[in-house]
Amino acid sequence: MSNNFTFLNTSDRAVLSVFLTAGYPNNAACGELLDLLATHPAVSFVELGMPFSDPLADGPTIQRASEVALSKGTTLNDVFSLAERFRSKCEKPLMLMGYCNPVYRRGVETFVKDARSAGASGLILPDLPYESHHRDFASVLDSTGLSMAFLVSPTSTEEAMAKAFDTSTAFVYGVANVGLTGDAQSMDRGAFFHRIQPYRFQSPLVAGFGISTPSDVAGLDGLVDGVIVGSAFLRALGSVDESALNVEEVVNRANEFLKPFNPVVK
Amino acid sequence: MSNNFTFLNTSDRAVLSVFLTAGYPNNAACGELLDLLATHPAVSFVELGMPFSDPLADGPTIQRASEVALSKGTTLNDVFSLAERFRSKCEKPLMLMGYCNPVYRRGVETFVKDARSAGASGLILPDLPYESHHRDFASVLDSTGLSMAFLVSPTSTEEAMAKAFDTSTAFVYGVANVGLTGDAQSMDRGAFFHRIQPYRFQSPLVAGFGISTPSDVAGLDGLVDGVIVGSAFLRALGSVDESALNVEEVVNRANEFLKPFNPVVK
Amino acid sequence: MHHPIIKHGYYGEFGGQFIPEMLRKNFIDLEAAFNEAWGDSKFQRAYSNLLRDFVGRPTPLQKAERWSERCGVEVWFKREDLAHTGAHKINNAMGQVLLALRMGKRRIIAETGAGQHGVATATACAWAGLPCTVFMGAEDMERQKPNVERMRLLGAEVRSAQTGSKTLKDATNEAMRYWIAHPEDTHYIIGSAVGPHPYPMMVADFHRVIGEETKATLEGLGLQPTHLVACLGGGSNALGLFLPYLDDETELVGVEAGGEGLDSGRTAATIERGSPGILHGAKTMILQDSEGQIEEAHSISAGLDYPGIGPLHSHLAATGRLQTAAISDGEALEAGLLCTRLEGILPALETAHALAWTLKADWSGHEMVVLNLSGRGDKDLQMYTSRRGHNE
Amino acid sequence: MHHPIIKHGYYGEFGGQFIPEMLRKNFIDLEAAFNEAWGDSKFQRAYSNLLRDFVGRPTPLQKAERWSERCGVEVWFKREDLAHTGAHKINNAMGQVLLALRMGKRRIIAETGAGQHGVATATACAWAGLPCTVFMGAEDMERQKPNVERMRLLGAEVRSAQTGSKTLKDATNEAMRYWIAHPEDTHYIIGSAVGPHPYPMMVADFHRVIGEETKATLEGLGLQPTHLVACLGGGSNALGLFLPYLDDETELVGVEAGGEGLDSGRTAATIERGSPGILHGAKTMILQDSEGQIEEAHSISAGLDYPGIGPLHSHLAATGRLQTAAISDGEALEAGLLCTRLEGILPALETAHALAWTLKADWSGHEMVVLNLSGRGDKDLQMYTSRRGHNE
Ligand SMILES: Cc1ncc(COP(=O)(O)O)c(C=O)c1O
Ligand SMILES: Cc1ncc(COP(=O)(O)O)c(C=O)c1O
Repeated sequence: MSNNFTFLNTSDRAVLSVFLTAGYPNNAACGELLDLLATHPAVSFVELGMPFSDPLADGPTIQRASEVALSKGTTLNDVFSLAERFRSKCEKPLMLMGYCNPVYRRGVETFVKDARSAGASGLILPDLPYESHHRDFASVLDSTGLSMAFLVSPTSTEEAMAKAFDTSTAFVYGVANVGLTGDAQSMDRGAFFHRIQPYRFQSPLVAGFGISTPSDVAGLDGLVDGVIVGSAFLRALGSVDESALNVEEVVNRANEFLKPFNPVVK
Repeated sequence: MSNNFTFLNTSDRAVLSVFLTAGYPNNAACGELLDLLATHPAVSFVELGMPFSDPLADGPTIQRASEVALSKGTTLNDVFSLAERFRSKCEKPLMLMGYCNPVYRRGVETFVKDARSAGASGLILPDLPYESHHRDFASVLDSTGLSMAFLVSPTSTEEAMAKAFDTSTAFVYGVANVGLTGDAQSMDRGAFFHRIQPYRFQSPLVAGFGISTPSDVAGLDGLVDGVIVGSAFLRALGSVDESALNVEEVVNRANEFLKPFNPVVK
Repeated sequence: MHHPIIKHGYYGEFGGQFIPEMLRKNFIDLEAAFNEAWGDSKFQRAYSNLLRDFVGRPTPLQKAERWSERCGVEVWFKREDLAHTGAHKINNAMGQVLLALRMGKRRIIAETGAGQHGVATATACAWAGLPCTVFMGAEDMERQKPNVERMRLLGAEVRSAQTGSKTLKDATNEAMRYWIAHPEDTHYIIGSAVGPHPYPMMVADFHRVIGEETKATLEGLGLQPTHLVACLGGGSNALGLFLPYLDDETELVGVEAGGEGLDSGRTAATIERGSPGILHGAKTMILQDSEGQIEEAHSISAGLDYPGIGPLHSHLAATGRLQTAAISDGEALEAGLLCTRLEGILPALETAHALAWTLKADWSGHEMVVLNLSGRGDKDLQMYTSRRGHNE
Repeated sequence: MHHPIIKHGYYGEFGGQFIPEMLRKNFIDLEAAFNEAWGDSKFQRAYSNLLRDFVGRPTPLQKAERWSERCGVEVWFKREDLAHTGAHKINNAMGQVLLALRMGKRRIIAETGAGQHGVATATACAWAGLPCTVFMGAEDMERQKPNVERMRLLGAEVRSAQTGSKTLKDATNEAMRYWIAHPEDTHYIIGSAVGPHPYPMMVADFHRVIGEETKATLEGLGLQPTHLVACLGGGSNALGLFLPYLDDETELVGVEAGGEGLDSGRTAATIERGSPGILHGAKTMILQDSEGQIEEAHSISAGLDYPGIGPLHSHLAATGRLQTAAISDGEALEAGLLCTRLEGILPALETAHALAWTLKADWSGHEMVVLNLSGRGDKDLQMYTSRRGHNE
């Protein structure tokens, strides 16, 4: 059931999802973190970031994580290996999140098939236009059973909101921020997620970008089906200074970070 | 007879004249040099340079001498005092040579009268135009009896040559060089001084600029009434380093320099 | 859309809008505003008056006698070096600032590499009284200090991009990110004919005056060029010259920065050595590795040191309408020095690439070449000086 | 002579030819050649074509909106900063090089202070293929290294003047001396409307295009300026603007460099603080001591740092036609910074003096001012930068 997010619709409280960058802080530690997330009761699903040299929708934390991962030689094959490892541990959905260029570079069909074999559930490609999705992705996604999530943001037009719910096969990713992942811009989240409600149709709604505390999550209760915590999770892992990197310590920190989320999410 | 140069016309060999900058290498040494020149048998008359900040017709040696003299505070009054000292020692003609601006600054009439009282015979102002001479100098020179020397050069037109002989009341200063005082440019001096001959009329002809050795003088024999040695004389005085300046030594050097000229000039 | 060459934001297979949803509305608004303004004779008049009175247009089209003699072919220079701030870049900056004022925007952002576009934008903003933030790679800020100072004197804030290679590509990412975070009040002035639709065509349109003036002058003289030559950074000076000639027989030549050599791995020759990909919101030719990671470009000329190129250029090259060539760092330096001595024009190092090509090309002698002299080389003095020292 | 204002090389009591006999013939030849060329429509055509195609003329006449608002009066900028090499100086250099070619001269010499005239002359010579030697004070060479490099890149030889104050005045002496030593094959291009007749008028004539363009544009708009303002170094940019207006009612304002203050002893305000005297072959206002020795001028702006001024300016000031004022180093810097931020134009420090005056003057608000924006300030970046740093 790893590629079907309808379970989100049926739960009465928002579920928690965690984003982490493949290969960060290094390949081994990332594997351990995935193991933790696979078994952690508070975590309903996971986004695995595919590092890219020019991540223009990401804030400083995820940018930096991509840079570290790439500097350690992380490749798409590494991403897929990590996905496989995760899949071997659990049935939770796993989204691959990244940018178009590396996907097109591998070839969309190859990429999707490889992703599917590795056990991924779906894709989030923030810079993928709808036309390109229809032309290049739709049929191969269909035939492999991989799903796709599109974004809506506070600046989205009504049309764009309708389209996102119409087209997304995983969930709609609601950008809970004016800005980038991890940005601490103030905005009236409630107002935005209220504005989305009329367009909700079929696809579940998940909020991400700038969600970092249990109280952020509580504030969205009733408005969304799930939340994604990314930058805050990566920041909680602490310094990535290689010489000081202690995998056990990193995993402990992740565990600590997740603890307060237990009560607020299903 | 100090303001009359007709004696030049009557001698059969070129006489020697020496140029030195007032206040160079310092006021005292300059005074001693004038004493030497006053009594030296080879020297028929003297040009005393009035130092100017922007001596654009002068080569490096005289430029430098002006700079040194000015840096030691030499003023026009100092120039006149030196002239007085010279006049107290001899009857030889003394020309004051300089640029227009300091003369106009003092006031032409005042300047000429002061110069006359100090015992000067005449003026050489290479940057004085004929019109300015006529308007500003002619009558006061006339009334004081001071004379004036104008230049002719290898680029002078025929008109200019005629005018120089017509207007000069001291002598005509023939520029024996393409270039500046002291310049070592090669030119056919003989050709130039031959070209002048037809214009010679009334005023004697004296060659200057770049005359430095007895053989230079010998080369002009029969073509001019006199020669002026300037840069070469100043150079012969040696270093002007104040700490090492030894007036006696300077005067000795001047004497040494003049020795070889004895046989060639009257 | 008034450009028949574009279909839904694409030039053939290139172009598009590969942007996150957070920017979509900005692009919808921008495209509408630009199309409306561009079709409005009042906007057009304000823009041309500004080009005339502030920028100094028309720039001369000069027959370069001694350069022609050296090349063995008639070469004319389109003198963009005489435009205010010293390069063509100001045409676009002024156009977009006018557009931003019309859209009621209250802040301008821009990215810059060598600082030329940053200076042009800061200049336009000073003129308009708009606050301006310029993003610049930390590395580039270090290398191009005088331009950083110029921007600051013009009242702009210069923000250093600390990510990635800390150069132009990263500054562009930062500018996009800032725009994502401030979508309402801010307009982003991209510095070349790159980026998501409508930027490539809009920027090119703000530069087409270069080609229009050229065409008008030459037609006045009864002349028709056989070749148009320009250097390719992002491609704006080239398109500006080429646009009015796209449907003519005239050959179009884009000269890329070969850097230390096409096969050295240290090059910026995007079309010659790159492959199709997606960068800064558009599908175009880019320098990338087998994983699809963007590679650092390398050129002695900071204005050509970019791993992408405008999508229209990719299309024109793919369809054979645009001929490309690469010139190495050394060839460009020598050509720049030669032009200085022969013509009394110190060209920008960017421009020197185009100049170098005219020296090397195989001419019959009957051609007539117009070269876009895209900028002056005062900013490159240091580089030229050490080359001259080295030659002597 | 075609200028009724000159009589026998004099403007009233000022002017003349205070030169040694060795240069007389050069001046006779030069005057004849210039008068003949200036009256020849072929020469005129060649000169205007060159100004159009190489220099980038006409330069814009721009209404400076934000500057006007700040001054409380309508101010228009005549944009000489957009001329090739960045200042008006090139008009004269091109004109004189054309004249030198016509006279069959085979070498050009020039003096330079900040290097602007040197760069303009080296540029003109590169264009013409004539060897060029520029004399520059040793002190100035040290202070203005980038311009020394620019001249060298243009193929000129730069010779250091080691005498006197080792600045512009001494470089001028050296150039004259070189000419005395090489009278036949060499033409000396003086950089401002100074020196012996016919230079002041010839240089002014080669710049009068500035005023002619201004007049033509304004007449086309039905406008008549009440004030023309320009900075005074040697006075060439000022005369270029003023000449066509000499017989009009328009007020002429020349702004001198006050340096550290008119009474500080460190000033370059020649008309305001000088007295009549003879310098570089002409009678004019100069800075001199009681002995008639020329004093060193002092200004933050190297192009105004000259103890003389053109003789026509002295005459116009003496007869009340030209109003003068002095602006201090600090006022000029601040005005330059303000113009950069308000108008997007980084002015030369020379020009900044004229700008500062428009800020200070007592306006009713009904005047219309044309200011000669004589050059761009890229060369002065360092100076502006440290002032900005100091202000913050
Ligand atoms: C003078 C000059 N020419 C060319 C370029 C390259 O840009 P583009 O290809 O957009 O014209 C630049 C960029 O800074 C430039 O400054
Ligand atoms: C830009 C600029 N303006 C003015 C001047 C002053 O010269 P002039 O008074 O001859 O115009 C200079 C001299 O270098 C200059 O470069």
